[in-house]
Amino acid sequence: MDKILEVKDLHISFHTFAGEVQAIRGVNFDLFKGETLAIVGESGSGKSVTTKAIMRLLPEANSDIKQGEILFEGKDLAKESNKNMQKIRGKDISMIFQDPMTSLNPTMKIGKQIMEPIIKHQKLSKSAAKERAIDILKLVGIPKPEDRFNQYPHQFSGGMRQRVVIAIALACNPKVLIADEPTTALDVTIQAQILELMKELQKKINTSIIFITHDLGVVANVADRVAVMYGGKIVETGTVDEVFYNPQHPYTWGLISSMPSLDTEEEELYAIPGTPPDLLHPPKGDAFAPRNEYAMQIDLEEQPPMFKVSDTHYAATWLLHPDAPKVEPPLAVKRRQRQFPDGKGGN
Amino acid sequence: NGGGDTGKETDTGGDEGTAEQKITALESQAIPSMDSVMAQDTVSFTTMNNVMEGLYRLDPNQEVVEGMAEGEPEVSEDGTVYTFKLRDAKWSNGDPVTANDFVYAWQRAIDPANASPYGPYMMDGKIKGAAEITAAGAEKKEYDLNTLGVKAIDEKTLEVTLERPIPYFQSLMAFPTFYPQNQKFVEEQGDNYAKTAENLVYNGPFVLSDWGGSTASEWTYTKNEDYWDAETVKLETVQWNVLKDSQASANAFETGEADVTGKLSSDIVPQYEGDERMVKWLEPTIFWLKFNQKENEALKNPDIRKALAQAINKEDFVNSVLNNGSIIANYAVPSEFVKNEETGKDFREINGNELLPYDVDAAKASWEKGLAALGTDKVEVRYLGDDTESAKKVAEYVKNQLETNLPGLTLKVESVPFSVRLDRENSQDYDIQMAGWGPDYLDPMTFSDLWLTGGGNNKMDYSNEKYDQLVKDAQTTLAQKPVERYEALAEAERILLEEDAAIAPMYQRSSNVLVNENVEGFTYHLVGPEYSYKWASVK
Amino acid sequence: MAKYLTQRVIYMVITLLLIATFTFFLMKIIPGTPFTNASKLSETQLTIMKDKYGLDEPVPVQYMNYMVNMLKGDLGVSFQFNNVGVTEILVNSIGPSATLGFQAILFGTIFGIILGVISALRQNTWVDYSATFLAVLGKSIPSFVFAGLLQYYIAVKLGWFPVAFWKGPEYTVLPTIALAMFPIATAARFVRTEMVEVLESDYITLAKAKGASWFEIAFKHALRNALIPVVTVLGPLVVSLMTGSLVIEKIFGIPGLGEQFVKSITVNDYPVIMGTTILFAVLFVVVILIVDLLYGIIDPRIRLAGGKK
Amino acid sequence: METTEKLLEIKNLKQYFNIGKPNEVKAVDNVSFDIFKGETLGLVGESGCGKSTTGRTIIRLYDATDGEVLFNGVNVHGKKSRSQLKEFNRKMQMIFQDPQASLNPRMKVSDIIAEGIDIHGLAKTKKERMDRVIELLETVGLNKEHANRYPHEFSGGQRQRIGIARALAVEPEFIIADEPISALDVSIQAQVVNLMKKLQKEKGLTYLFIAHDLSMVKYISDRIGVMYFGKLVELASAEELYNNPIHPYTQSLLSAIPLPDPDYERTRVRKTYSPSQHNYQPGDEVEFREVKPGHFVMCSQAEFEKYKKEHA
Amino acid sequence: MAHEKISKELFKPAHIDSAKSEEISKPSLNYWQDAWLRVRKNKGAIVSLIVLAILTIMALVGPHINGYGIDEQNLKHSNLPPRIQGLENISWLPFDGDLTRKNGDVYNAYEQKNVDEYYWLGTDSLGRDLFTRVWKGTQVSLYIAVLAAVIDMVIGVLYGAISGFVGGRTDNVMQRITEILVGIPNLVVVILMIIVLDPGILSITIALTITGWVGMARVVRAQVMKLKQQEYVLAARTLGLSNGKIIWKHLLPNLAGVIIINTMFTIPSAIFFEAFLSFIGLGLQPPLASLGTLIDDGFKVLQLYPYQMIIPAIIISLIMICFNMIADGLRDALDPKMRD
Ligand SMILES: Nc1ncnc2c1ncn2[C@@H]1O[C@H](COP(=O)(O)OP(=O)(O)OP(=O)(O)O)[C@@H](O)[C@H]1O
Ligand SMILES: Nc1ncnc2c1ncn2[C@@H]1O[C@H](COP(=O)(O)OP(=O)(O)OP(=O)(O)O)[C@@H](O)[C@H]1O
Ligand SMILES: [Mg+2]
Ligand SMILES: [Mg+2]
Repeated sequence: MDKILEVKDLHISFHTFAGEVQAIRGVNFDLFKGETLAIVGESGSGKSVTTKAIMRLLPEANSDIKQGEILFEGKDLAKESNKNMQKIRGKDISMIFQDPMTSLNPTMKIGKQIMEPIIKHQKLSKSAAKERAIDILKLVGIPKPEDRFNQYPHQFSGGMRQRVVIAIALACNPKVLIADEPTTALDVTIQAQILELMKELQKKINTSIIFITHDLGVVANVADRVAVMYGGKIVETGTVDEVFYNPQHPYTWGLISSMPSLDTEEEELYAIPGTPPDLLHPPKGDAFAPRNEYAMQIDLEEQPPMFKVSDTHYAATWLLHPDAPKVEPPLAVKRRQRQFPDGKGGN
Repeated sequence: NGGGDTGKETDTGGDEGTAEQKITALESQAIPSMDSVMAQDTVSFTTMNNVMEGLYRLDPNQEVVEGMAEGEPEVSEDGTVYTFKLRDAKWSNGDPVTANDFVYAWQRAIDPANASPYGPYMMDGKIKGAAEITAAGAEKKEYDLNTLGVKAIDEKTLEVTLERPIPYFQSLMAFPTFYPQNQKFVEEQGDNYAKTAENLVYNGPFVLSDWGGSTASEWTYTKNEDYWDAETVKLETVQWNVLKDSQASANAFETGEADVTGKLSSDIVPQYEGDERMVKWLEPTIFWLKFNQKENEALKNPDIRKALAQAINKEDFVNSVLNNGSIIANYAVPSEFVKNEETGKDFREINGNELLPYDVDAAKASWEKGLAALGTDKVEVRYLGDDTESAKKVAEYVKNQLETNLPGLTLKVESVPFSVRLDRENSQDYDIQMAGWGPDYLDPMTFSDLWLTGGGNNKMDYSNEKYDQLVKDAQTTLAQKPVERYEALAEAERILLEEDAAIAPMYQRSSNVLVNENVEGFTYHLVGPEYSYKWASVK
Repeated sequence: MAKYLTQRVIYMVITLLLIATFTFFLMKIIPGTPFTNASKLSETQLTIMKDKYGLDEPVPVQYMNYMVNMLKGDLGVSFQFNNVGVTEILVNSIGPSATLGFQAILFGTIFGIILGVISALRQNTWVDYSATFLAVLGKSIPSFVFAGLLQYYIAVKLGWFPVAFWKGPEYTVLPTIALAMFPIATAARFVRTEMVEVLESDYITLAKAKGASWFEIAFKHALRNALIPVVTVLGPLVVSLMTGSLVIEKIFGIPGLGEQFVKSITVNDYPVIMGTTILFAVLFVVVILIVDLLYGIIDPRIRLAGGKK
Repeated sequence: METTEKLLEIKNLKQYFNIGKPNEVKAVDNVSFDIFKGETLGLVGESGCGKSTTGRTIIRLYDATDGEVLFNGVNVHGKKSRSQLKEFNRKMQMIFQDPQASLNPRMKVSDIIAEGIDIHGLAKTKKERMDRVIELLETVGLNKEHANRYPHEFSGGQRQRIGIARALAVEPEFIIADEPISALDVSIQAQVVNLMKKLQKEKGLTYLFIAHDLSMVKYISDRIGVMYFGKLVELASAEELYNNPIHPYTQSLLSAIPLPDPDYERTRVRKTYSPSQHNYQPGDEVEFREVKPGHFVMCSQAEFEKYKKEHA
Repeated sequence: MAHEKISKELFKPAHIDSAKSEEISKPSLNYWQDAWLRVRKNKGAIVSLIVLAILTIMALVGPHINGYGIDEQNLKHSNLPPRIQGLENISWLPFDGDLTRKNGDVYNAYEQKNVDEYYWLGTDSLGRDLFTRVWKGTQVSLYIAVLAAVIDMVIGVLYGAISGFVGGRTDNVMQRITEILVGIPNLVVVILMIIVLDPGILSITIALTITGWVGMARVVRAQVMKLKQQEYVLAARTLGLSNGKIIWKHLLPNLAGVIIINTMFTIPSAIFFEAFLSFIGLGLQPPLASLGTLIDDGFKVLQLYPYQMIIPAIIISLIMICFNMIADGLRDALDPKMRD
């Protein structure tokens, strides 16, 4: 598979009242053509910052890409000029945001909002752009798109608005689509529709998707591969089956086992204790260590490197070090554990 | 300083004949009314003075000269019946000016149905029958306008009967309330009369044009070719604009947007100190402190009043606080105002300028005496003044002076809007008031009759029989004896100030106007209308 | 919409009646006399004059008369101007005031908005600070000082514009600038605050993600949303500017409503005070209505809700 | 835990907003159900279906438009004296959705928790009050160092636990939890859920648990009610509801939930629901009927018959 | 990857105290401390605060520094320009007592009038020391402004809080009342108040406030309507807290931010309006001076004695700018939206 996007050793900081927030502290990942990469992790772990960095949408005033490369088709987006970024945004890479209620301009007609990137990037005439916009509205399943074209966002329901946002994102057949929690604000039934729609569209135009969520159910539904983030780093990546059925990182364990499945019967859920790290003063060692019941001395001293589990599966935990003692994952994880002899997904 | 001719001979190198006879002038407010019968303010009177004419008018030397009347009137033996001969003059619509036009206008002015503010004020007690008509109107009784002492003997002869002999009657006839009105035209226009320049007819040196009505901020005088004395009139047009702010007026003058400004406020005057373009004259307007003797125990005491009157340094006051050419006043009848018609001497020469002058020692002595009589060592009085900035400054000065020089005195300053001050004066709700008085006709009486017991303008419960008697004599028995009459009035003034200190005169105001060097014959007046452009021209 | 409008109009009328009533009685307790020559009038003459203007009636009767006449469209006759209807005075003086106010609002808001947008875009840079400083300065120098300085330096010293009067377009320049200082400052401050907020919203990020340039973002996406609260402040400001600034009118010799009004208050010209107040109030409620309708134009969400506040 | 003692009876509860105006909302429309002592009743349904309103009406934050709420046999909405009201306020408490918005940012944690203690005079001395606060903090897994801090210094999960401590301070019998975990991170949700379960066991609490995360609801609830547009459409025990959903809306809801299991997800088929599929005729009496013992469904007579047959 | 360097020792389990994981490392800050920290970061606000403090101190002590009384008149010394000992010989500083005539001549007013005294900021037309008067004026202006702000605060907050909290019909009526109040031209009401009441500081203040509180009431009302729906208020109600206590304990503290910010904006507009009243002649009773009356006096003689206006104008502008900057800083610091 071809890599379309490579993020290498990305470090990003914010300068705030309180000091420097080291939001991203060395993130590496690749995105292949046509695949869906899900990024999970708890709030504040740096998911949005990573993706906004790719789009170069971080606030210029106080953010700082300190180090690293974002290679898109060979170009390093981290160093691209603003003008060039304007040409890439919306055309090669586009984005869907979490809240459909706020991500459309309330004072602009839906049609105009969709036509904007079309006119801008595909240099179509107004009428051609309109045709295209209506086509896309049809594509994302908006009934009577001709009438809807001239309406304002408030005249749409939440689910429909999110479809419009998707329509905007897809307007120029982007090579990469970044979806930052696109369904978190929606009801389950509508979420299901949107997820189906996205999968369907992905098949049609063969884009690569980075899908951010903290709902593991959604990950299981959409992802080909998964990256788990914690404290500004990716702590585990692998195919969806590898991560769900053979997780290696204690944080992933905690994440998976703290969610009851429909047949969970235990009296008590597995709970990760404590609170997320303070990125103003990131710990010296593993950021997860203070909450990790399997933590070792070394976790407090040194950050773990990425250990390879299989060709597609890596995890950053000292537990994978040959010297580390063997530990039992929580029951809920053990119950779903499967073996992936050669790192290939599936069962 | 009597004349108004200030056009100094400056060499402009311009050719006499070619200068455009046009000037622009500033006025401080719009013209409230052009109906001579209803008007009550200076701007209206001034405008009328230039576009209309009564029996007589005032000339640059403040002398009464012929207007619609031709020659001197015939006066009856007892001085109460005047017969005027009218000249051949025309209204601007071609109608002749007739004696009936006067009768008509005067009757309108006194008619209670019109409620003219100036009509009764000018006529009651002077023109026969006027007061009776006013009284009947107030009581809602029937009245007959024909009982007013004015009659058209024929087309060109007007007979006026007075209540009593009035020595200054001729100058009174220059006042716009006594102007004629073209009956036919007025009745034709009905409610629209005097609404705009088009709803008026003129018989003066100019005709009014481009005047859109009471709120208009600009208007023009255009030379009236049908005026009987048109050849004296040099100016073709006088263009007027309203500009209230003094500094702005000076600015407009500097840029040549105005040739003549309105009267400058005293803040601006020092800027033009020594500048020849500033025309300065003494107005016959005196400002004084009125002491209300109705309720305040302290102010009922003449010693206290004397102390108050003498404790203010007027010299410093006019030089530094006002700083606009005003002079100190130690008198109750202005200087440079009237001359005795027989002797030609200024009224002021009788009493001079030393009645109740600034004298701290005398003031302190009177103060002690007064306080002793009152049996107290602390006196608090209220001071009522206008709420304009300059009035407030005056108040500050007066307060400072009095409190510094008269120990134990507290002056509580109350600055109120003009209309409130008038109202409080009417209801006598004040202790000390800073007020001014300007004359409406050229005679000391306009000042002397203010202080008669129960007089309409007394409003401070001042009463002195001797004073009353002297003024009454001047109005009646001495009416036709100018010298004795002046003496009586002067004696009254002395009593008023030296004996009673009923008021404390402060200063006589000076007027300052900027006039472009190339304007000649700029004419101001001391009573009634302020300016005449009949004799003005551009050099 | 029609129903909404009629409802609003009924509300407006009630408000106006209440304002008229309120002012009428307020006015009656103003001390002072309406007769400018009161000191020269004798008792008998005062009686005649009061009778003529209906001031001898009991106040409730005067009130009833006034209201009845007002509803008939008759605002009475001025005291200070002889035989001139209040309506006529208002009609004559509203023109210059309104023209001036309109120009000032137009110039002020446009300039203020530009200033606000620029400082929001360049937030916390020297551009922003200087714009803020300018705006605050505009609010802190009393307008009479500003007007006086303009007149002296621009008109007298430089001679670029006439000193005063109201005779043509060039006469309106200086007073417009003087009058516009306040709207400039107000608009700039508000637009900046709102823009900063709007620029942080999701749809702006989305617009950026679409590849929009900063110009498109500022003027096509952000400004309109930032204007909604600005309209609220500017609405009443429009009224106060249109109805004349007494200070500016005085200094530049403009025959407007402001001067007229203050004069009528100081000389107790009751009919003119009443008439002007009513005119102000009418303008006010109309502008509020317009502002509400404007909301609808700027913000389609409100349009559909039928003008709900 | 299986008692049948009714703690709460909700009878024909109605809560309408903006009555008589064009924007009238029937947020809760004729809802009846019971809550038994010691159980957890889950309430699910899509956004805006009236779950919160139901909870808030029960606890008297809104005055019911119509209907009754009997708490221990006494009508909550009846006229009450001050002391009765206070008594009621002690017995019924609420935990809110937004841990940020439910704590007054200007108050110290100790004062927030002690508010109920102060109102009801549960502590005689300052020390007793403080001891009680510390005890409560420890109950919810925090410690006494936290007492003097301000809400904004805490993470979401900690704040939610402070909210629970506040509710517990007055020793209530019944707690309404309005989406107590929706605003929390996945990894932290379990903390709160575990705590709630623990407290229920220790103190014999009864919960009304409102949520839209169905797997969590199933985990914590004994019985579950499903709401749709202000109406309760199905009510059954948790197991029963998940295994045998009867109302088509419930079926659609269940089929839409993604589970953290890629294999399951690959096979899940979603069902859709639209109210028109019932094809109700005018005159059909659509009521809440007991299809199986303890399993109620909103249906017409015809549907009732059908369901009964299918699920016999 | 080679890890041989890592000693085995390090792979021993570290005992993580789960209680410790709940620890908060940041020092405890309450709302105001936190706000203060934020304000402190705002240089503009801090500088303004210092300037304002200096101005306030000067307003209090300034009138007594050089021994002239505020109403001490000496007409012989009228209209003297500023002259300061020591600085008078520095030619580019305007403290040498020189004045320029309209025709451009420069002369020394002190020499001309034979005055030996030094008037630091010059004298006015009554020969009163401007240094003393300017600070007295500052004092009076600040006093008026603060008084106006306080009245505004009390009425506005009360009105808004009641209207917003009670809601429903009461709110509707109260809103209509404010609409009418706003509809009556400010000037009418103000002039009326000043005329009806005894002229003086208090009546000016009352006049200033009479319609000024409407803005505050609106803001407070909106905020209360929002706050009363907040879950912590609902929580307090479920605990049985009475309405009065809810307002006192929960609403007011949370309104503090908007109230303070609004007040900060009220103060400069009160100063401004007082200056305007002075211009139309409705200002203070003499001999009291405010910055407004001083500017107005000075404005009239601007062309002859520019210092008489420029000095108070600078001070009024400073006050305005300071208050505005502080208000902005506070808004940034107190606005909950800006918090993390
Ligand atoms: N503009 C900013 N200024 C300062 N800090 C920021 C900014 N944006 C993000 N951060 C910090 O960066 C860190 C990562 O934030 P990010 O938004 O990427 O989290 P996330 O994983 O997307 O979380 P969520 O699931 O809540 O969306 C957080 O600690 C956040 O406080
Ligand atoms: N105070 C109120 N005034 C008017 N309408 C209201 C009010 N509170 C709630 N509603 C309306 O009542 C309906 C039910 O709202 P409710 O908050 O109970 O829904 P919910 O099921 O809790 O939704 P969510 O999952 O979003 O919390 C909604 O349509 C809502 O708009
Ligand atoms: Mg995010
Ligand atoms: Mg809810």
